[in-house]
This record gives sequence, structure tokens and C-alpha cells, in this order.
Amino acid sequence: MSIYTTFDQAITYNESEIKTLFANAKGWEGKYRQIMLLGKQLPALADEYKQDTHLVKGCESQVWLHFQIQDEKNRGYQFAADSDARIVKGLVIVILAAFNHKTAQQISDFDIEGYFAELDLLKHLSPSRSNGIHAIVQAIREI
Amino acid sequence: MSIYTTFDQAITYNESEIKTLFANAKGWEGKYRQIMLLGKQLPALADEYKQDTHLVKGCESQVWLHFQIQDEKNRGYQFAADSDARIVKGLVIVILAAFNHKTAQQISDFDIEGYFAELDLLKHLSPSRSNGIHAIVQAIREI
Amino acid sequence: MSNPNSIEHIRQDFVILDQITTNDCPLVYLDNGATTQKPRVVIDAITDFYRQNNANVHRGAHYLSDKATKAFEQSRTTVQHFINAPHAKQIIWTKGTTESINLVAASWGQQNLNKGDVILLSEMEHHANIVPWQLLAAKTGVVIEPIRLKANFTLDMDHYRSLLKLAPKLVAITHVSNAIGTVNPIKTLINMAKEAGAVTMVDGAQAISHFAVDVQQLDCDFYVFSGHKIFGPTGIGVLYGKEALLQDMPPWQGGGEMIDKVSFDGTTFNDLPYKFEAGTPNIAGAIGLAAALNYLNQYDRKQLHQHEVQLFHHVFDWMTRQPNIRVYASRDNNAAILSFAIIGEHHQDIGTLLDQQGIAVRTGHHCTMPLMSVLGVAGTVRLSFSIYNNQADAQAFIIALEKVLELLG
Amino acid sequence: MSNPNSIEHIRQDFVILDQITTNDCPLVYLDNGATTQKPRVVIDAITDFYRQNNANVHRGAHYLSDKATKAFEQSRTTVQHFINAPHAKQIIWTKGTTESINLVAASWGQQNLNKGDVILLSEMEHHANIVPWQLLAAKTGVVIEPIRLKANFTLDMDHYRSLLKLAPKLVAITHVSNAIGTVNPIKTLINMAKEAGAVTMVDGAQAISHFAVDVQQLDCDFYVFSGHKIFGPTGIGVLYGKEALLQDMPPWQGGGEMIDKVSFDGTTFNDLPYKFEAGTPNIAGAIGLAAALNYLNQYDRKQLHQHEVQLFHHVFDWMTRQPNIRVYASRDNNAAILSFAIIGEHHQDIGTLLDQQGIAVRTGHHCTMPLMSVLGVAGTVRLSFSIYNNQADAQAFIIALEKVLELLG
Ligand SMILES: Cc1ncc(COP(=O)(O)O)c(C=O)c1O
Ligand SMILES: Cc1ncc(COP(=O)(O)O)c(C=O)c1O
Repeated sequence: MSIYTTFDQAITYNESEIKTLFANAKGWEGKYRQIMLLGKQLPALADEYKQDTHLVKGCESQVWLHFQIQDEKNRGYQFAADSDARIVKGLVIVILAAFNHKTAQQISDFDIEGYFAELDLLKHLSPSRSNGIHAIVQAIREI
Repeated sequence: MSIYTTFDQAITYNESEIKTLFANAKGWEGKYRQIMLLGKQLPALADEYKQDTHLVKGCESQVWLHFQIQDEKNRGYQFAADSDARIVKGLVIVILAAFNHKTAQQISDFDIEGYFAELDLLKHLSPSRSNGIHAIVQAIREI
Repeated sequence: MSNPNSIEHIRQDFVILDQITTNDCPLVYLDNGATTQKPRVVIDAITDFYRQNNANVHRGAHYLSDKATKAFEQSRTTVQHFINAPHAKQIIWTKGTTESINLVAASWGQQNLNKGDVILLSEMEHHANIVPWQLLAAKTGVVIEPIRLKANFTLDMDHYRSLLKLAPKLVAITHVSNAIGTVNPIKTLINMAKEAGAVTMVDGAQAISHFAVDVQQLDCDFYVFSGHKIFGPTGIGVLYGKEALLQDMPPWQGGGEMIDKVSFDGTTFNDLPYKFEAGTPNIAGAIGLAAALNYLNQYDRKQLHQHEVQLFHHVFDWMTRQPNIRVYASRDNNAAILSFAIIGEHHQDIGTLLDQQGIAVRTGHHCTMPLMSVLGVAGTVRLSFSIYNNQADAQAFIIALEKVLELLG
Repeated sequence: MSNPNSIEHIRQDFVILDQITTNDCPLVYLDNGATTQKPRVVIDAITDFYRQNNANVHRGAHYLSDKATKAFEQSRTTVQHFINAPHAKQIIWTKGTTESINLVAASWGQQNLNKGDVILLSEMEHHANIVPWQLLAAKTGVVIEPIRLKANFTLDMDHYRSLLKLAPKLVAITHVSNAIGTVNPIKTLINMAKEAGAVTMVDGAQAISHFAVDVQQLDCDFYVFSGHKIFGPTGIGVLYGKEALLQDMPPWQGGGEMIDKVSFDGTTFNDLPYKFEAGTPNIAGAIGLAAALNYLNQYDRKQLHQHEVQLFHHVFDWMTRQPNIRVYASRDNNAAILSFAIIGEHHQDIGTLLDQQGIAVRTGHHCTMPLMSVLGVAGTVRLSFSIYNNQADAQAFIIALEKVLELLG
């Protein structure tokens, strides 16, 4: 499986679809069930793409992040990521739904705090949490 | 001046004379005036007896302490001491009035806390004070 | 303390426990291995110090500095008696276990160890008892040999015996494992080390809050622990050492208080314990720690520990009945600390889902990466009990974990 | 703050000041150079932390540890802004000034200095900025050269200039003398050091509580200070360093938190600032220090310092009119710290007799023995003013000293 296949697969959701999904999730259990359902849909990175150099620093779980410029003209980015933790996988979909296909400028303009707040997932973004979500967002923003 | 002269001079006061002096001292000022008057009466050690090896450790001021067995039969001790601080000098007289001519056993039996308490000088005996009175008493007791 | 009333009594001294966390769940604090909570008397001791007695110690000759110095030195004596040290001057204040070990490694280690000398640690050591020795090894060429762990989570005594044949200069070992709770047979380990001629250092960070420690009975050369893990403040710890060893050791850090005389031509050093206490110490920290020890001294510590172990057994026994749970801990000789995994699941997911239910546990490598690699895992979920945990905490944990199993299932 | 009402307002935040000491005298605290008192908000910040948020930082993934970590890292940011550091990761938590200097000496010093390399200190340094370099010198053979003091209590700039010709690798100098109050021309000293190619370290222990410090404006390589001398708790201090220098420096102490990966085969280290923060930090200490800095930030610090200097001038001018008093301090460029002696009398006697009247001053060598020997004394009596001292304190001191003069006379 080439990494490009993975990139194609990863872009299933967009931001508003994610918002709808979470709006319908009931309570913390519903929300976490939803996160883990999403996580199951994250295409696995082939082992050869799980290199240490692609590990995101500052995550307690392992998170590998790849990206490519999707289209030379618009310079939108495509991301592929994987993790060994289920909740992180789900949250990766949440993040990529917001960032995928966007340009560096669009990524930096995007109000990720507002987005996570609307999903009621804001605490996951805290730099003082060791789950690494903050680190993933940072890594994407620093690309 | 020989150190033996000094020893002879140092024994002017005894314990009960000291108690009487302090009983008559009014307030803290009276007490400190008394201490400093006593201090003036402490015979100065000649410079050759102010050796570093005779310095009492743990005093902020310098205190030199010498002793000799006074009399082979009763094994009482005679002390000579000096300091560069006036209050310490006075307190040295207070201490020596209690310890001079006593045997090691008598010194260790002597209730120095009670004595200082009666004189209302107890706080000077605190090991947490840097005035060194505690250190002098310790040094004498460890002879 | 099997009397639940006494525990509820103790619990009330720890006001922090009575709070609502995530999703309106009450706090269930089972992260005591990371740090313990502080009883009211400890907080009050700190507050009182700053409101009434605050001054720098040893240096002043005034009323306040006298009060502060008295309280500070009295705290040292409290620690002395708590671990039954022969003399207060053998109690050196440090920042915590980590600094205590670094002090021993930098001062005693640099002076006494040479290239090729062997140090024995164990595979279950906390990084605090590994990295300082590795830093020393990088400087001096000493050789570190880890004592192996057996499948039952205890040290391999045969392996230890064989390593002792290397005539190690030092055996530095933890009293209790912070990750898997094992209580090491420390007296035996020390005796054997002594027979082999080794100096011994015991990392008491996890032991000290669970049972009485008597350094003279153990006859170890160094014993170290942290205040914050025994109901005391952060930023204070203890190094106990045998007097002869401490006397011979060179100072480590330089500054005020640790000196006798300073001049640009040469400097001489103060006596014990001050020789190792450069700079203004954590005065309020020392006083708070003493308050914590005095608090513990009120109780029958054996009973308190029985109570912790009872809770531990309750959870342990329930876990071993769950097909999907793997426990990393032995039921016996355990200080009420337990690591586990849900098979096939990431420890972080478990921690997150427990946190959603107000359960505070620790997930990860617990600063014991070599141990994790021996166990063949990247990390675990760790539960660690303390004197204020009650049956309701244990039960809340089990119910929460059942929910996690269901969500992940 | 020349408005006395504001000072009385500030005073009320420091509850410790309102107390009766020896012989029923109210406390007059003029020992601020040794340690400062803590405003209510600092004590409350510590109490609140232990009552609501106490958990170990960084390591947990639960509600409490998240709260504790946030508060702890927010405190680092508060310090960063307080000294205008470019980045929070350049703020390293230590135990205090002494540990900060020891860290620089052990890590940067051992890595960068070799036999024969020259270090410039000054004759007015605190032992904390002398002994760590002497310990380093004993290990590495670096040569320490003290910059001389002039009769007017300022550094001899000609001598400094001539010492710079030795191409020193480091100039480590105090911003303010703790014994005589001199405010050194630190910006000039740093500029000259830089031109000579030296790394610069500033001991800010006494400066930081008196005026604003901007490390970017100073352009020093390291700046260090203690929490307890700026209204914060004991057991916490700061090392600021330029990022490139800190990045290159090897770790000093080993343990948890400062590592990336640990194995018995080899260990790698964490990024800044954690690389230098082994073990559980003084979490409550950091939070308390941030509360102290936030407290100060409410005020116009220039006005506060003007007020301190006004009190200092009042006492200074009175003293210089007394025939039997010798003042060791310059009236200008002074941070409101003053040493003095009564001619022919021992400083300890003066301190004792002031203490009898509730006046807290410090007597002795003030951890500056080389300076004392330059001044030709064994010690002095030191007064040091802080923001909460008022005219009544200054007056009470003068009256008390008049009494001392009378008693000794
Ligand atoms: C100028 C100076 N440097 C260093 C120190 C040492 O500070 P600490 O004892 O807080 O480490 C002090 C205070 O005693 C000081 O005044
Ligand atoms: C066994 C053990 N040793 C050492 C340490 C380090 O203690 P501290 O972080 O308080 O220095 C810990 C705690 O984390 C521990 O559990």
C-alpha cells in the first residue's frame, strides 16, 4: 500500500460533518464512542511509514505524521497520520477534517480552539495534557 | 602575663552572686547594662592565648576558651575565656560563675537551663542563636 | 484502621479529596505514587510559618530568625526520629529523592568510584536511580549492572548473588517499586551487599509513606526520600547517610551556609549537615514535611498500611478474574501499587476514559522505562493507594473500569 | 508610593509584620536582604494549590494533574514575562540563586572552561557566586580573578578594563551587592564583557525585588535569582539563559522528567527547559513565586523603589551625622541596603541590643567574607529595606540605635 493511497483514504470527513457527528453524540460516553468509531476509520499507515523521524514529539502514545502538497497551484496540504492509541486516532480524524486540503495560511488562520470548543473536546487540546493532541496540532502548524 | 594569672582572675563571681546582680537589674536595659559591666571585668586573654585552636566553633563573635585542672585531688576545672564581643564577655562570666571549680560530673549535673531561665537569659542559650553562648556551654560540657 | 470510621476521619483532613471533577464525577485519587495529598496540618504549618515566623535561618540573630531556625532544626530532628537516624546532622535537606541521589552520585560517587568499578542497580529502578549513575559512568567509566527481575515481579536473587561476585562498590536499589509495587527484601539485599563489601543506597521514595523505616535496623549507608510522596510539600527531600561516609564526602554545591571561611585564596567548609546545604534551604518545605511526619506519628502505621493493602487486594482479586486484564504486580509483598493493561488496548486510552469518570490514575512508563521494556510494554496504567483511600474509591474504580471495558469492547 | 497611604495598604497584605516581639516591642523588619516577607496572595496561592489542585505535573493525564501542570507552566510564563525573556523554555526552575549558579558552573562551566581559562568575579560577590567557581576551579584549573572595589564602594572600572585584557571566558557579577547595596552598572559591565568575548552571568538575587529587570535589554547570557527574596516561597529560584547556550549545555542532574528515553544501554535527554529539571519540581513554590510577581505587577515598581530609597536616605543621612558610626554604603546607586558599624563595638552586640527592641537586622559577614576583608572588618550590621517598610520603621530603628549608642557608650 503506498502512502498516497493512505492520503486519499484519510480525507473522508470534513469539518462540518464532524460537527454534526458530535452534535448527535450524547454525554461523554457518546462522545468517546464517536471518537473511537472515527478512530476505526483512520487508515492504518503501513509499517514502513512508521519511522521514528515521523513521530510527533510530546505524545505519550506514538503518533506518526506525514504530509504532502496536494496540488502545486493551490498548495493545499494532504495529511496521513496514525497512532497506537484509539482515542488519538479518532482525534486525528477530527484534526485532519479541519486541516486537510488547506494551505499553510488557511491552517494558521483556522480557529482550532473554537473548533474543539464547539465539539466540547477543548481539554484535549491543552498543552498540559500528555495525550499529544496539542503536539499534533503544533506539528501541523509548524510544517 | 601568664595564663595562670588569668585563671586566678576569672573566678571572682559565684553563681549566687550572679543571681543577686541580675535580680537587681531592671528591665532589659538594666540586664544588658549588667551583662556589659560584668564583661568589663573579664580579664583579657593575652594575645598569645588567642589561638585559632582555642576558638569555640559556632560563635559569630570570636570566643577563646582555655581550661586546666585546678587541683589533682578534687579534679575541679578552672576556665579562662575571652571574646571580641562585649555581651558575650559578660555572659562568659555568667557561665564561668556556674562552672568554675566544678568537676566534670558537677558540670554535667548542673542545670544550666534553669540557671539561665532564672536570670531571664534563656534565649541566649538557644542553639538557633548565632551568639555562641550555646556553643560555649557545649564546649565546656564536652571537655 | 480496618475500622472504616478511622479512615473517614483521616479523609476529612485531606480537603482536596472532596471535589467534583470531569463530567460531575467526584474525585477518586489513586495516583498516590506520583504524589500524595496534604493533610490540613501540613498546609497550616506552611501558612503559619509564613504568617508568623518567616525569616532566613542560621544567619540572623533576631527574634524572627531565631523562631525560624528553631522550627527548621526541629524539623530535622523530627525526620531523624522518624527514620531512627543516630544524629540529626545525618539528615541532609534536599529538593527530593532525585536530588538526594544526584548528591550521592556526584559527591560520594566521584570521590570513591573509578573506571571499571561496578555499581549494581535493579531493572525495576526509577529513572532517578539510573540516570545519575549513567551521568557518573559517562564521566568516570564505572560500569552499571542491573539485577534482573523474575516473572513473579521480584528480584532474581540468584542473579544478584552472581553479580555480587563482581565485587561491586555500590548497590543502589529501590525499597519499593513505584511501577509494580514490589517490596524488595531490602534487609537481605543490604546484608548481602555488605558481605560483598559494597556501599548501599536505598531509594525509599515509595516505601516511606507505607511503612516504618529504621535506618539503623536496615544498616544501609544511604537512604533517600521525597517530602511530597509522604504527605509533605513539594521541593523538599531527605538524604540520610552514615556519619563517617558523609564526613568523608566532598561538598557538591557551593554557596552560603556550607562554608566555614571564604577567601579568593581558598575556602574551607562547614560541618555536617550544612556542608551539603548550600544556599537558603526550603525552610517552609522542611517545616511542612515535619508536620506531615508528626501527622503520621499519631496513627498506628501498620494498621494504615493493612488498610491500603486490603483495598489493593480487593482490586487485584477483581482484576485477576477479568479475562482481558493483565496485572503487573504480585499480590504479596506489595506496597499497594499495581500496574495493569487491558489486552490489546493502549494505556493512554484507559487513562483518558477513567479520567472521564473522575478516576485519577497514572498511565505511561512511570519513569521506569527499563522495567517497561522487561515487561514488554510501552507503558501501563498504575493504581496506587494511600491511607485516605476508602472502599468507595476501590469500588468506584472497578465500576469505572467496567465502563471502560464496555466502551472499548 | 510617596503617598504613605499606599504603603500602609501594602503593609496590610503582609500579616507577619503586625506582631509583637522581644520585650513587647513591635516587629521592625529590616532584614529583607536575607529574605522578604510574603503577601497574603502568595500564601493563599500555596494553600489553594494544596487544597484544590495538588498533583504531580507533566506525568499524569488526569483532571488534577492537568490543573497542576497548567498552573505550573503558567507560572513559568509569568516569570518569563517578568524578566522579559524571549521564551518560557529559557526559564529553568531551581531551588534558588545558589542552585542556579551551581548549575551554570557545573554544566556550562565544566563543558566550556579549561585549565588556565580566566573567570572574572568581583570582590563584592556573595559566597554563592564565589564557591561554585572555586569548586569548578579545583576540578578544572580555571583561574578566578576578582574585580577590585574602590573606596566609594563601587567597582574599579579601570581594574575591570585591565582584567578584561586577560580575555576571560566568563564574567559573573552581582547586579546589587547584598552587603553594601551598590547597584552595579550592569549594562556597561556586560557590554564590556561582550566586547572582550566573555559569557556573562548576573546574580540578580538582590536586584530583582527592587527594580524591573529586562534580560533582553541587559543582553546577559545568564540571569539568576531566588523566589524567597522577592516575596515568594523558599525552595524556588530561577535560571534564565540564552537559548543557544542552554541548548548546548549538558544536563547536570539526572532523573525523571529530564529524559527522553532511558535504557541501560543509553539514555537521551528531554528538550528545554525539562533537560535541567530532574525530578518532581517545587510545584507549589513555582506557583507561589508567580503569585508574588503578579502581586508586584500591580504596582508602579519605580515608585515602590523610590519609597525604599527615601527610607534608606533618611537613615543614611542620620547615620553620617553620628560621630561614632561608620557607614559602608554609598548614598547614590544604592538599592536601599546599608552596612554600618559603631566604632570600636562588635556588630553582634549591636544586633543583640537592637533585637531587644524588636528591630530585625542582620549582623555578620553576610556571606561576603572577601568583601568584609576588603572593608577591613569581620562583619557589619546590615539594614535592608523593602516595599512594606514605612517611615515609622526607619524612625524606630534610629531611636533604637540611639539607645544602643547610649548603652554601649
Ligand atoms: C547577592 C546574592 N547572591 C546569592 C544569594 C544566595 O541566594 P539563596 O540563598 O537564595 O540561594 C544571596 C542571598 O543570600 C544574595 O544576596
Ligand atoms: C521509586 C522512586 N524513586 C525516585 C523518585 C523520584 O522522586 P522525586 O521526583 O520526588 O525526586 C520516585 C518518584 O517519582 C520514585 O517513585
